[in-house]
Amino acid sequence: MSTQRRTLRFSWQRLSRSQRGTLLAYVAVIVLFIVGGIYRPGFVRLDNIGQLLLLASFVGLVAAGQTFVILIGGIDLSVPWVLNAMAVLLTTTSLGQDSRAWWVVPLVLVLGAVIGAVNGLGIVFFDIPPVVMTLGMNGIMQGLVLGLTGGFTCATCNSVAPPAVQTAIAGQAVLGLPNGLLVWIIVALLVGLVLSATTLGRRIYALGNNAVAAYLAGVNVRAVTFIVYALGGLFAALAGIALTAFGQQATLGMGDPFLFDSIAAVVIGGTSILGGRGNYWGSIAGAIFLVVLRAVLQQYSISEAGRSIVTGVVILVALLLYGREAREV
Amino acid sequence: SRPGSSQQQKAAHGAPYSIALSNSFIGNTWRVEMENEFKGACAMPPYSQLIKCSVYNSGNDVTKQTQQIDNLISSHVDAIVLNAASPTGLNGVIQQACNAGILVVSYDNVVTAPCALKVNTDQYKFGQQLAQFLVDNLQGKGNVIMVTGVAGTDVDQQRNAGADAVFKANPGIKVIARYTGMWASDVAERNTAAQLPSLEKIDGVWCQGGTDGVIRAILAAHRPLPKAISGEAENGFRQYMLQYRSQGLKAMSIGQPPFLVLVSLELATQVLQGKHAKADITIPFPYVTTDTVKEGETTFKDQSSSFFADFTDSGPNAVVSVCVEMATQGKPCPGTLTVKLP
Amino acid sequence: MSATETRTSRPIPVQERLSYYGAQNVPLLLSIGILVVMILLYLILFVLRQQRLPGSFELSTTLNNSMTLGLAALGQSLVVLTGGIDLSVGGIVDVTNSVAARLMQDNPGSIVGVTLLVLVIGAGAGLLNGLLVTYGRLQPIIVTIATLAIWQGVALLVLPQPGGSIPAVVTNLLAGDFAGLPASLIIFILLILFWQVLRRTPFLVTLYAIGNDERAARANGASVELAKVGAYMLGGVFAGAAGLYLAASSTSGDATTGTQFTLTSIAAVVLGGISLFGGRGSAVGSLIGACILTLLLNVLFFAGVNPQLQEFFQGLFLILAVVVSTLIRRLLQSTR
Amino acid sequence: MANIEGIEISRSFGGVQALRRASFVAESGEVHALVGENGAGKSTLIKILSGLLRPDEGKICVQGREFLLESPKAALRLGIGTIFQELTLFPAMTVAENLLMGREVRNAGLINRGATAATVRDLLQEYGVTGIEPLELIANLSLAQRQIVEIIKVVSRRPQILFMDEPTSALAEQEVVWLFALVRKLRDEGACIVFTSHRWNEIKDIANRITIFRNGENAGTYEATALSEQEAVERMTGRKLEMLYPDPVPLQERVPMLEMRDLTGANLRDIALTVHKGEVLGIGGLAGQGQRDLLQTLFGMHAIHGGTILLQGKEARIGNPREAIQRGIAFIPEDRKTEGLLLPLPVRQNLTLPILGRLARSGFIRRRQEEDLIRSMIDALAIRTPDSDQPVGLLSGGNQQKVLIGRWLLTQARIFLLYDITRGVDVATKHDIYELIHRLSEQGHAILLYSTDTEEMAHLCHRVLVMREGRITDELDGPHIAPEAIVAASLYVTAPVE
Ligand SMILES: Nc1ncnc2c1ncn2[C@@H]1O[C@H](COP(=O)(O)OP(=O)(O)OP(=O)(O)O)[C@@H](O)[C@H]1O
Ligand SMILES: Nc1ncnc2c1ncn2[C@@H]1O[C@H](COP(=O)(O)OP(=O)(O)OP(=O)(O)O)[C@@H](O)[C@H]1O
Ligand SMILES: [Mg+2]
Ligand SMILES: [Mg+2]
Repeated sequence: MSTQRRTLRFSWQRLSRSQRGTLLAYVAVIVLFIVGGIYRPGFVRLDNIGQLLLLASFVGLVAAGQTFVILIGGIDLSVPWVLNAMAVLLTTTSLGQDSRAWWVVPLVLVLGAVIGAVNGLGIVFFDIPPVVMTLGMNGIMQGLVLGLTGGFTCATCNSVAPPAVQTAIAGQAVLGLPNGLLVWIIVALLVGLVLSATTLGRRIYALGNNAVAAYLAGVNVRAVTFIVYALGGLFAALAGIALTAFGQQATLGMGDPFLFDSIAAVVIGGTSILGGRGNYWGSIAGAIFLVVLRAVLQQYSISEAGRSIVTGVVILVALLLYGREAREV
Repeated sequence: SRPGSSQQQKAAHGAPYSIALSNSFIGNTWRVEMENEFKGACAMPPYSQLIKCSVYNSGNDVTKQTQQIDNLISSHVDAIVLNAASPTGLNGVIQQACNAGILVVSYDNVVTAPCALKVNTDQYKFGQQLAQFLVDNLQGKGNVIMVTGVAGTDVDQQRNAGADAVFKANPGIKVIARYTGMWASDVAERNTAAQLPSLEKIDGVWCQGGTDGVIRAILAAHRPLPKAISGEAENGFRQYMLQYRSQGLKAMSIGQPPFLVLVSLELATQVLQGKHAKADITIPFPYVTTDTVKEGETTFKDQSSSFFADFTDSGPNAVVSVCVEMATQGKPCPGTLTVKLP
Repeated sequence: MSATETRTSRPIPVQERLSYYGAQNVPLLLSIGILVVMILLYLILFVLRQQRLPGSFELSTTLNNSMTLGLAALGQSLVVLTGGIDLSVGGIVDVTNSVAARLMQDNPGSIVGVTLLVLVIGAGAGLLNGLLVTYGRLQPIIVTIATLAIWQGVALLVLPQPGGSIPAVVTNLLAGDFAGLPASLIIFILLILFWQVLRRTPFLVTLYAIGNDERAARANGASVELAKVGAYMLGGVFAGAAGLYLAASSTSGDATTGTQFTLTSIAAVVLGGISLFGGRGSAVGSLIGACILTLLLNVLFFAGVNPQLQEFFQGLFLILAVVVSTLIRRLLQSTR
Repeated sequence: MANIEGIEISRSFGGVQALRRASFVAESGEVHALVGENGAGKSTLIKILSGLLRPDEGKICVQGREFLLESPKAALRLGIGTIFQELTLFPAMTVAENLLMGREVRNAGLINRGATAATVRDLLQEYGVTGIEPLELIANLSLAQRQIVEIIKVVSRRPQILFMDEPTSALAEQEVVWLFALVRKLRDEGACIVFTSHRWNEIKDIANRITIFRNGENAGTYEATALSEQEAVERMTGRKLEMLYPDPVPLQERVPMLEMRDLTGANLRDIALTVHKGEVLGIGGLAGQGQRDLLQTLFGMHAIHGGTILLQGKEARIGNPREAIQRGIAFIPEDRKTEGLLLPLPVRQNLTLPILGRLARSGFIRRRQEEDLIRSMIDALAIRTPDSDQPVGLLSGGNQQKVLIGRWLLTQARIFLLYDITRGVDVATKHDIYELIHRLSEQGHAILLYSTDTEEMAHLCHRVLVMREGRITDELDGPHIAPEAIVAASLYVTAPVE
């Protein structure tokens, strides 16, 4: 009995800080579901959970890119309009036709990655601080979308996402759960694999911990930075596709809510904003936490103002419980 | 020196008058149609001879719009037609414009500055009318969800207040959920989806904007469509009205008409010409119900669901009548444009 | 403590000091350079468009329009100097803007009282951030994302719909003229003077030290926690002042108009040559950065740029400005 | 009477017990050396006695009275000054601001920066320091110069109790002489000085008494005259160390492995040198004469402006560290914390970072193969770590250094560039490193070595090149190079006749 307790405590202590953060973020999610379920039992029905997880997947997909970027100590503020631009590109080039989807979807993903790579280019070759480069890129993409669509008045702007793409996200193939969840699970597994089992993952952590040391150990800092920001763009594009599939059409400003949410999800999940520490499993918990928290507050019919305040307070309390930095010496 | 510090109208000169449209946000279809109508009208007689038009957007950024108006003052325009980023945030610069002898006509998100002329619909009545429709069609009894707009705006407050007054007077109506849709279909859809599974039976939907998103979420969750829905003038919503009216759906769609900008343009022109008194104008809403909605007239199946189908007024007493190309592409319609000021 | 303080030393020649100062403040000098370029561009375009030179109206509106952002950026730079970031600036602006518009009456007592209240609210908001960052040991970015949400909510409670009013006296005092000079020009000058004084206090030395190396600052006997909390607080006070100025210049309040200052204040700080890693740069730069961003809008306006492409050009400008600065700095380094 | 006393002090970090009931007394008018292996707890003790760290248990007495030192500020007020092992300077601030931080010249409460700078100029002069300008940024100074600023910063407060944690580790011979003169003066004025170093000759030179720390405990205090190096090492490490420097391996044949011809680059002028198979080539000279740049250029960190590099007779272009590694070059920097290791990451990830490409198949790391390599290296170097998952930052300094060396051994490099790699390393580990260098030499690797410790260089190298202002100005050939000869050549005076 007592030995068992010791091994339990031991394993908790052996967890790294970010692993503890991740674990506690999941605990927080469960607490939220319980709180929501107390008010309305329907809240914890499978279809509701599936629905909420699907909503969380949009934040989660953006947060996948954001996780990569934050792990190397950067940040991607260009998410909102890269997402938006790619969503618009999806509808305006596919024209809602399945026959075009097979090349449009890859095109959108690749272009998203290319835009992200341009972020990386500025950061790597011109030493532009990531905050500035990506903030500027956000403006550039916004201006391009507005300008090129004439303020969304273009002839093709009314197009919807191809039905096949819509089904891929909003359809329900298994257990009445949305297909989008499957997409998210695949993404999660891939991201987890990349971060833990590949040379790229190792190099990302190395770079995030100490760029100079990583460089001296032969890590191609520029290439890794480049790839990471490209992944940021790629996942923003993927989120754009998923959101458009869910809502059928692209709209202007649809990416705006995803900037702070994606950052918050990453940090709530225990990843250090300074880089080098954390993982995507935490970000997933963070994304679910944020979405479920809002849903619970919406349940309780709290006013917009109250909801905003409570969201802020709950994030702070959760972080104070587990997200504290070690005391510096 | 400061341009014209006098209070009186500067434009004693004749045509052409320079009139600038200062719009804040361009991120939704309504604003785009509105701007297109302005551009189209400027290319149509009588405005094409009478007015030199220019269009500016600032985004939802009060300081940017302030600065734009400052620059318009520097450019000595004759009138500014204004859709403001904030009803109050521009009051300082509007006063400066008035002081410089520039006519300011504010519409849609109207400003509170006393020297600006206001052109609008009655937002309180908007909320009231939508709510009353639900009460009537649910025989005063049932569960209703309210999807509100952008918190902190005057329009949102007024519409909610109008609805609240009606629901309060009808205790049989139970508001079982109230959340924001941000006047955007995608947000309304996501928030509805997050709410839906835990809600009991929904009999009615009251929605300020993004109504098509709300319906999409309900359908996606395999829930029966509520008996009565009242919402905005999105094309998508009206398409649903067409589609489901045979199944007994009762719905009302009221729109904030994009042609408010044309009324404002006409008012500005007439005031500059000395033909109209400096007075505010309130116009009635165009609205349709499941009984009156009609393809090709008040809804268009080849337009997007976020398209605002009330871009033009209709009927014999129409305030204005424009073609769909004007709203979608900013192209002039054939003929001459007449705007009837009430 | 030591004899060194009483002894009078032979001063270091001004020229030598200037040359060091110049070399160490290249980013600030570059941002001044960008400002000059922007002013010239504006003048040229204005004259081409209007066939006249800009006058006092243009001067005063340009400065007025930079002032709210300038104050917010000043607050932001104090936090950035410690190596942190304050995303709640926009929320604090919202709250103070709403409170000022809601409460301020047209009598001297109320004007003074509400002004103080607004600054105290700013300080309180900053204090909360500061405490959470130092004693709560949380990362500044997430603390301020959360407090941003809180303050946005509070602002909506204070002023559910736009309204309220600011007495004309206050508007004239802050956004009007003084003996032919725009009040905002005088405020800018006062802010620069204030900064010069502040820069010479042990508090600011500690802030710079923290931004350079927090651990070392502690080992040097600096009161790190106190100074950091102080930076967030003073940053909050300036954000509060920005909210007040916003209310004064628009003559009333709106609980949602402040949000944009979160990101624009960061842009201004960067354009002003302050390092986001902390410990380097001058807050004068962030005032300059604010003016640059305002002038950029004017330049785009008079250049007749398609307003739909405005964001595009702003984004491009931000990136190019930083790229050019970096290239010039590299050039200077390689020739030195 | 005791000037400062720590009584039964304990302190742990997470699972690591850094100090256990350690007591320590230092008197006024003495220089008290604190010695021990890496991780013995010396720095922890000093941090506690200077208020930077709080003890878990124990008391601190100054002048016989007990004090709670809750911050470095409180310690300063008691006249305790400390030069910490990690420098506490601010890179983007000027020498003047750093030196007089908190003590600036003020007018009406406001800092007068001009006058402060002038005061600092005088102060530097007073301490006989040249070449450091008060208005220069710390970032623009060399490590040795920074150490000097740090020393003057603390000493100019005229502390009654002065702690110096490895103040000499970054200093060259002459600067150490300067420092010791200063220390003697302070001691003679009645100050109490506590000093740590891993260089026995320095301790012998300056200390009156020596306290040995071992595993966080006080293992005894001795009169300096009564303790030999052998004894000290035995008490520090628990093992006998017959000879610090193992016997060098004589160089058999001269097969060139690396050549530089008329190389000109960052701070380098017309460098011509050849390193042979199995040769240990020292790069000597005063600190900051281009030795670092030479090694870094070879490692691809700086561009070459002229001349050529030849590897095994073939011209090679080395554009960056990655290419250097591919060509079989390894570079071990002095500062393992900032340039070497990734402290929060596991030993595993630190060891295999440069060879990931080789370990992986289509991007995926072959874990079994990796684990085998890691095991073999942990065994070969006797790295003390619970397992390969342990964050490297939790290892003792010496073991950290071994991980770093192990990383480069795994790359199977043929040419090793060693830049002051025994800085701050304890005797026992130093010995291990020396043996390792000999082993590398035996196996036919070429080694370029720079060290601030001239004695070390003299003992280890087959040949020493002396650099001055970016040029090679002298060459000293073995078999037995005298440390004095290197110093003399560095100073550009003729070597004394042996
Ligand atoms: N901040 C810290 N966190 C965790 N462990 C620490 C910390 N500081 C010191 N330690 C550990 O405490 C032990 C004592 O370290 P300390 O720095 O006092 O050793 P030292 O004798 O000064 O060694 P060196 O000669 O290498 O400087 C070591 O095992 C070290 O890893
Ligand atoms: N941190 C600094 N580093 C280098 N030069 C500086 C610094 N601060 C100021 N200077 C130079 O010194 C000049 C005077 O600066 P400042 O007003 O700060 O000095 P002061 O503290 O008032 O001293 P004094 O009264 O002797 O002029 C400046 O014009 C500048 O060239
Ligand atoms: Mg130590
Ligand atoms: Mg002076």
